[in-house]
Amino acid sequence: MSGNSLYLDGVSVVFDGFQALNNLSLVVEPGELRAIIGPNGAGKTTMMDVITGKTRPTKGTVRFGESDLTRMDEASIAMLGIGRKFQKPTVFDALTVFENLELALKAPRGPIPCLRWRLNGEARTAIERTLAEIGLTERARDRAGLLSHGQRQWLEIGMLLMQDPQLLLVDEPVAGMTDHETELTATLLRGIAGARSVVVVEHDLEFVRALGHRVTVLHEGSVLSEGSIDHVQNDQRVIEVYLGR
Amino acid sequence: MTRRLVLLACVVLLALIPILNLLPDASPFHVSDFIVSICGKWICYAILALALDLAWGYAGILSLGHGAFFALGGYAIGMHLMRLIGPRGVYGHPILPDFMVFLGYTELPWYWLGFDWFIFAFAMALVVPGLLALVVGYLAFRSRITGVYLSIITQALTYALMLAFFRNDMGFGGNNGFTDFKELLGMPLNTPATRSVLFYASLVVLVLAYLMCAALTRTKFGRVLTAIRDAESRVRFLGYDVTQHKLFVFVLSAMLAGVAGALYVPQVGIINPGEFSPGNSIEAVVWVAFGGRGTLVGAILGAFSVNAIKTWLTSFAPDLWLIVLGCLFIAVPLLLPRGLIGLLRRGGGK
Amino acid sequence: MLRLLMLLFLLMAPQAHAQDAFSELLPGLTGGFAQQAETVERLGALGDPRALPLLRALGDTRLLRGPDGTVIVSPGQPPPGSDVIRINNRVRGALRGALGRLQLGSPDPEERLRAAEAILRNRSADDIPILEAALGRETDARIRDRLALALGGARLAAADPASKRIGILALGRSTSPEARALLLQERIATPDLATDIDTAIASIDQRLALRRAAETAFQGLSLGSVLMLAALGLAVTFGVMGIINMAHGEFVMLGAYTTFVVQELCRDIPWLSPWSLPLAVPAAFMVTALIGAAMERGLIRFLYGRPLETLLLTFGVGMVLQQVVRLTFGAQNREVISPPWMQGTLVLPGEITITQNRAWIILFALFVLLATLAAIRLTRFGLEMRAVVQNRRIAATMGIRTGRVDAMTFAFGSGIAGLAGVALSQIDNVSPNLGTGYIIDSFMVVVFGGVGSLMGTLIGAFSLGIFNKLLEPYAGVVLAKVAVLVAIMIFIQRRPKGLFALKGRAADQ
Amino acid sequence: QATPIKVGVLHSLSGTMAISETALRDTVLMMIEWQNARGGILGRRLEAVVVDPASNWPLFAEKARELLAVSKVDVTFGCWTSVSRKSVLPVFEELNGLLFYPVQYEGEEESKNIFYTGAAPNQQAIPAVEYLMSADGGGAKRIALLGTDYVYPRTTNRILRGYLNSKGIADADIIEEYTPFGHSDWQGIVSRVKTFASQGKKTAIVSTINGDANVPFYRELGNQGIKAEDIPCVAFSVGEEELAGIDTRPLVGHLAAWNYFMSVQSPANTEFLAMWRAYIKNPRRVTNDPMEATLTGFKMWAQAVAQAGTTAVDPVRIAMIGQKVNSPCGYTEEMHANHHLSKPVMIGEIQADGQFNIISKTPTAIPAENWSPFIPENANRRRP
Amino acid sequence: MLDVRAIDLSYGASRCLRGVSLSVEPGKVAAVLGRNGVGKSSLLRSIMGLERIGGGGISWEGADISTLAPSERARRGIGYVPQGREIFPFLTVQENLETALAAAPRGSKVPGEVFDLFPILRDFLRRRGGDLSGGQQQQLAIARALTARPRLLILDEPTEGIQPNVIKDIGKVIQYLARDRGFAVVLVEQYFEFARDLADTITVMVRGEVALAGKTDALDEAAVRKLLTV
Ligand SMILES: Nc1ncnc2c1ncn2[C@@H]1O[C@H](COP(=O)(O)OP(=O)(O)OP(=O)(O)O)[C@@H](O)[C@H]1O
Ligand SMILES: Nc1ncnc2c1ncn2[C@@H]1O[C@H](COP(=O)(O)OP(=O)(O)OP(=O)(O)O)[C@@H](O)[C@H]1O
Ligand SMILES: [Mg+2]
Ligand SMILES: [Mg+2]
Repeated sequence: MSGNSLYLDGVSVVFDGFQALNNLSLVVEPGELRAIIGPNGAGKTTMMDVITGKTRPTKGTVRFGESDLTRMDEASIAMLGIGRKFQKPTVFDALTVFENLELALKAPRGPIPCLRWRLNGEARTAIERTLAEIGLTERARDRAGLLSHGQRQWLEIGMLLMQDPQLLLVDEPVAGMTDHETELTATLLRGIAGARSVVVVEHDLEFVRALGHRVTVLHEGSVLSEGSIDHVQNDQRVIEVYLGR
Repeated sequence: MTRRLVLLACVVLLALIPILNLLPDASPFHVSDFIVSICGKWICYAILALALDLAWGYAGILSLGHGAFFALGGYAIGMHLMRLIGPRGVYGHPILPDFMVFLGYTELPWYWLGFDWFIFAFAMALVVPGLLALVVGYLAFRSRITGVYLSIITQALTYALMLAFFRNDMGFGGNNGFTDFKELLGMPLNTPATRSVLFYASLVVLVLAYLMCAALTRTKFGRVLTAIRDAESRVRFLGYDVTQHKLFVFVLSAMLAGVAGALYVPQVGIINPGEFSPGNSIEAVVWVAFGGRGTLVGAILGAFSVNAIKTWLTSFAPDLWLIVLGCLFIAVPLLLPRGLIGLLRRGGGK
Repeated sequence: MLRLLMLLFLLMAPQAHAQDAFSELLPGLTGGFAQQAETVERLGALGDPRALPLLRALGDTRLLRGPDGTVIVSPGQPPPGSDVIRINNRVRGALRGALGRLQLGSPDPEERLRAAEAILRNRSADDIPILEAALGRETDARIRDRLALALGGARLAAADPASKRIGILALGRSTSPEARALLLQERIATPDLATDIDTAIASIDQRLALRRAAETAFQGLSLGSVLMLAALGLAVTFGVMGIINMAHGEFVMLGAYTTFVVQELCRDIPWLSPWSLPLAVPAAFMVTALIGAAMERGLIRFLYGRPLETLLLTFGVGMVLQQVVRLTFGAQNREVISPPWMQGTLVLPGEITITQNRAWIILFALFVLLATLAAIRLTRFGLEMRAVVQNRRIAATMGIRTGRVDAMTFAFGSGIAGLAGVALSQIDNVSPNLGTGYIIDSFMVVVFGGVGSLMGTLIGAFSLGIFNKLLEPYAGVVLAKVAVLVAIMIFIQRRPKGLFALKGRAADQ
Repeated sequence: QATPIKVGVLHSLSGTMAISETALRDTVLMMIEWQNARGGILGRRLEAVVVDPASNWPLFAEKARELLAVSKVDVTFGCWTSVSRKSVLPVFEELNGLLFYPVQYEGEEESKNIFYTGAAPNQQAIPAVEYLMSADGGGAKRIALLGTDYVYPRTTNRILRGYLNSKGIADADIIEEYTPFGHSDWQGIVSRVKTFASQGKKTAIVSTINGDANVPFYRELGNQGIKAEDIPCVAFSVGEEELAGIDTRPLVGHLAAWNYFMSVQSPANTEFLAMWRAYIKNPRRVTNDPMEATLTGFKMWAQAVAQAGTTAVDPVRIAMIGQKVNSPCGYTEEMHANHHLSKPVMIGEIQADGQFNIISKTPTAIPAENWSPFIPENANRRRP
Repeated sequence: MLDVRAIDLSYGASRCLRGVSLSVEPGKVAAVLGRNGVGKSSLLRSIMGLERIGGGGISWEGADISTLAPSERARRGIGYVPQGREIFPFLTVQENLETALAAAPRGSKVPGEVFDLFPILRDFLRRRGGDLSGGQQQQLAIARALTARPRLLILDEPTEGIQPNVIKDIGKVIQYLARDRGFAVVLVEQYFEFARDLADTITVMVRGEVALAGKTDALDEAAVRKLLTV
């Protein structure tokens, strides 16, 4: 497995005096599936913002393989093979579900290639496969703006899959899904990992358990605890700030 | 489908106008010179509307300065037409246009060189607006200026150009601009035959522009534009370079506007800094909104209908036309949520 | 009848005072302009107190030539058969000097001040004794300054160099361009004194430079305050509510017309008419606010969430309003008179002169800004207004009556536009096009300052105003404006969301 | 029943120029009514065709074409700005129409299809400056030329500069300042003029400021205390209409040069005023120079049609030359072969009541020099 | 008591709710369950007045409210926590809470108990709502609804994105509000255990219709779970 690792080293982010990330260091190996949990406001989403170039860190280094992510813009980072699902689902309302996926599909991204792009059979099957996977086959021709909250979540996941990235950053994928769907999602992510790296943020511990990999607990912008789910669940500090008694 | 048919019918009807003009005056199907000349003018407006709709309706770039590109295209051709006057000017100077003789220029400013060739002037009608759009667009899109901020920047652009062109010291004839044109490509300008030629040229450009825009919006590029319009930052996270995409349409749209201006000037016989006035650009936006934003047919329809109503009302009710037209502008968004095109849709839809 | 009784006939038949020098001069007043001017000068030099009312009447076009060639002072309408004696600028100049001489002893300090100034302008060496006497009597410091200056001027006009030198020194202490002009004239006339004059001029120039800098700053502030007033209403309707209100300029225009109407209503009520402008302030606010509320309830509310259609609609409303006003009031300019306390200039220490109307407008603009800020930041209404704008549906589920809030917000913004109209009626045309000239600048200011930030509007307006005025002397009016526009465009590159941008996560979306 | 004679009216009724042009529309309508009350011309009634070119120059050309090609008008009265005239000129020449242009302008033009009934520069600007430099006018030695940046001020000022130089006034004693249309902030310029005036020589302002910009300009002049006896300002575009929007008390003594003032005492003017007030139903409405020029033009055209016995353009055009009208300005104006009128020049002082007091006028009407001798290039001009 | 009787709702041509009924008494919690897109949020929005219903009726405390504007419903004591947080992004936390005082008498303050429940908000009072993290925003949305002291509380997936110990607290609060304060509560939830533990009645929706409804104890859990997975 060639792949790139993700390094975060000593990353801090300060918003008008508020320390959202505090000297955070984290390594995600190629092919690893990493779950990240932590209290609300621990900095999980901010961490993803830093990796994807939405937020510039106040200090510290962020690297993906050889590339220094702090010097790149969002689009180039995405082109490196880092895809993201947002906590608040954002899809293109005016486009159909199918078109949303088509846009996400891995292909050259410049204006001219886009002008020349033709939907060939291969691409069509890929999209249709994903549609089936996210359960939106029936809604393929509907505008995405009409979807319910949960359906939008699924569409976001679908778009992430279409990008076929090396590193997937998934922010709260199962919020608003039924228990059954949660299980499906866990299976899906487990299947993806190995070939690609996956970082999942979730509050649903059942889901995290189902992923069955290493868990990192963030608190106040830095790592509080790291290990298997059982290890973490029995960590007094984690119980204190996160799980409750 | 219906929309396509309506469009085709309109094009055919338009194409007939200069032919009907040839019929004898007495014939019931005769249309007057006047109709030919204003329809020719409206076609140019329609091209401008189309250009604007491409940027605004599809990519969400609400330019309040598209009139500037239109006017620059017009000035480029205007300079050519001025050069063609030659020694027929009032002061009989072999090279300098009248206003320069008059303001005491001794030689042609360097930026006037080359405009004696039609090809060069026409190329400039494309290049100058395109280049300006490239520079302004690059700076703006790179720093992620969006929404009203972008609108105001473009408005400032056209306003600044207007003030600059009003200055007599700029070498573009100041407030009076260019008039008194004599000929174009060897044809004397003020004849019905030339008018018909210009009319057809404009119509062909309109049809081509429509086909190009329609094709463009149907590609994936078009869908990326729509996506940018709705959630620009999300598009970035998918790996698209938003700046490039926006720049591409913006420049294309500016060049289209430039062509429209280039076709317009020989038909109306005057170009002056008034064309840069922000009001004109806003009016173009109004055509698009009136016809229906985000549908190319709507933009064309809007340009034609607003101008037709305006032409009719300024003669029919010179005192009240502003009120009537104003009320129309009020009524359309209230009653037809998608603009005039909404009517067609409703009628032909399902 | 009453008028005839009141008519104060000052019949001055020449034969009655045949030997009198004063009476001998009188016929000269009915001659040609050159003769008039000469007569006036001689009357002034004569120092006869009877000349004072006569000359005043001449200046106010109340002096009549009776049917028999006599001269009559009339307080009102000229009686039939007599003509008003007309004068021209040359006579006016002479008149000012003569009146100055006659009024130097007046009990009214304002009159004495004017007299001192008048003498400076029409100086002659003959005035030295009366000026010295007046200076000796005078206690008021301001008038003493002026008298000293006038005396300096008079000495400069004297023949002997020693006296001239004293004059030069006196003038050199002033900050007045008139003094400088006198010195320059003198420099040409008597080259011997060039060095003295040059030092005096240099010293004046130093103070003048300071004064000019202060005046430029004032002009910038003034332009800024006008921009801000015009933009404030838009900062509410556009900045806060997000409605692209193309009719904003027309609301400003309506405010100006309300001022005109209030003035016309008050015209025939003498005790009220000086107060018509202050009365117009609430009236204009009410009128435009009501129209704004009607427009919001009747039209705009159907279009929330469709900003572009709102643009079309408000554009239409603007057209209608403009033409309705044109048809009702006519296309011509309407005359709005400035109350006396807004006319003329105010002289600050260092001879810095600022025009009164503009000084008032600066104060008024700041007052309107503070009131707006208070309304938005401190009141319940302000909170509900911002909530409704950010999320109309959810605001409703909080129990906020969104319709009412919308109407009130729009009315509020429109009302402020009306207030701007009151101010603009004092410096610009009251015509149907009044608003069109300001709409672009207003949008520019709001955007430059940062949409949604009133502080941004304030800072934006003032910095644009001052920047513009600083450039103007070098670049000329047009290029200065172009430069300001280009500067805005470049600035927005650096700060894509204006001076006072909304920051943070929410703003990225 | 004979077909009516159609009279086109091409004045902006909306937009920036409406302020000035609506009154001219009303004047033409009034004249048509007046003529019809006299039984029309050649036994035919007159009928107005009014259009609104909305202060938009290309629209002027479109409307001109519409008047000529669709409405088939016999004559058109219209335009105010030079650019609007330049915009319609090719249309009138192409379709061989007849346009009466009633506003003072910069000259340098002559078209067989246009009759210019306003003043050329030698009928307004030069006599005015002559007056300023005379002893009566204050003997000005320094001149500030303030204008709106368009052709009329540029040309007029060029001519004036040539004239002033010929009178021994050096370029150092002349400043020119140009502002955009509708300029409203005059603080800087007025105070610069004050500085310019403090250099020791008698200074005067020559204003070619156009339209809307005048009100703020005069307000600033008044507020900064510039008195006519110190720095007189003579204007070429400010008439009674413009003054109606200003409190003129602080401006008494400033000047304007025209070929007609409302305060002219002449029987023709008395008749004009009475007719106007009755027509407009407002005793306070004023008249001004372009209205007088419209009236004179209209009467001349009516006489020419009657003389030619037809409304056809070519015969009327020939009949026009040499027509004389006893104009409200108190003089007889005559149409010359250069399509311009001979006109008297009057200087008026602003009065407290917003009227002008005429303080100087030429003894006779002066013929127009539409090609100014002060512009050297006119020497190589192509003769039409 | 809230009584929803057989309401219909369509978005354009597509029907989203068909004859859905629901009732809650004061002191009781009614849970509405269902897969994505079955119309749960649409039902809540209809109760709140954000959608105009096509048929049926809604009454609250004996009065028919089906035609009232949302703000009037809020003034009658209905509090709403929308799905997807929907806080006011440019208002501070404090101001966000104060918006809910629109119907309260002048000078009312945000009740202190809100901060006891969500202590984090007290630290962030001056921070803009939009800057908060997802979970913090969700907490703010619930706190805001409570600030208005409603008598009927409508919660659309309130636990979404919230950390486990706070979820437990929210559960307790809902219980407290219903049992001790006599609130009526309508709860839409995907987190089955959470809903089951709180609810007195459960309504399961499938494709815009009520598929199963009844008292929590009386329902067959397996059947419910089955409806949620198919
Ligand atoms: N732009 C900003 N301005 C100020 N504070 C911010 C900004 N962005 C984030 N924060 C703060 O940083 C902290 C971390 O936020 P983040 O969204 O990363 O939390 P999170 O771990 O994703 O929480 P959750 O589980 O609730 O989603 C929060 O306290 C938040 O209020
Ligand atoms: N504004 C709308 N216009 C058209 N269709 C809509 C609209 N809102 C929702 N829908 C459709 O109505 C159906 C029900 O939506 P709703 O949001 O009520 O579902 P839900 O049960 O809340 O789902 P979730 O669990 O995902 O939140 C969905 O299929 C959705 O696509
Ligand atoms: Mg988060
Ligand atoms: Mg939902």
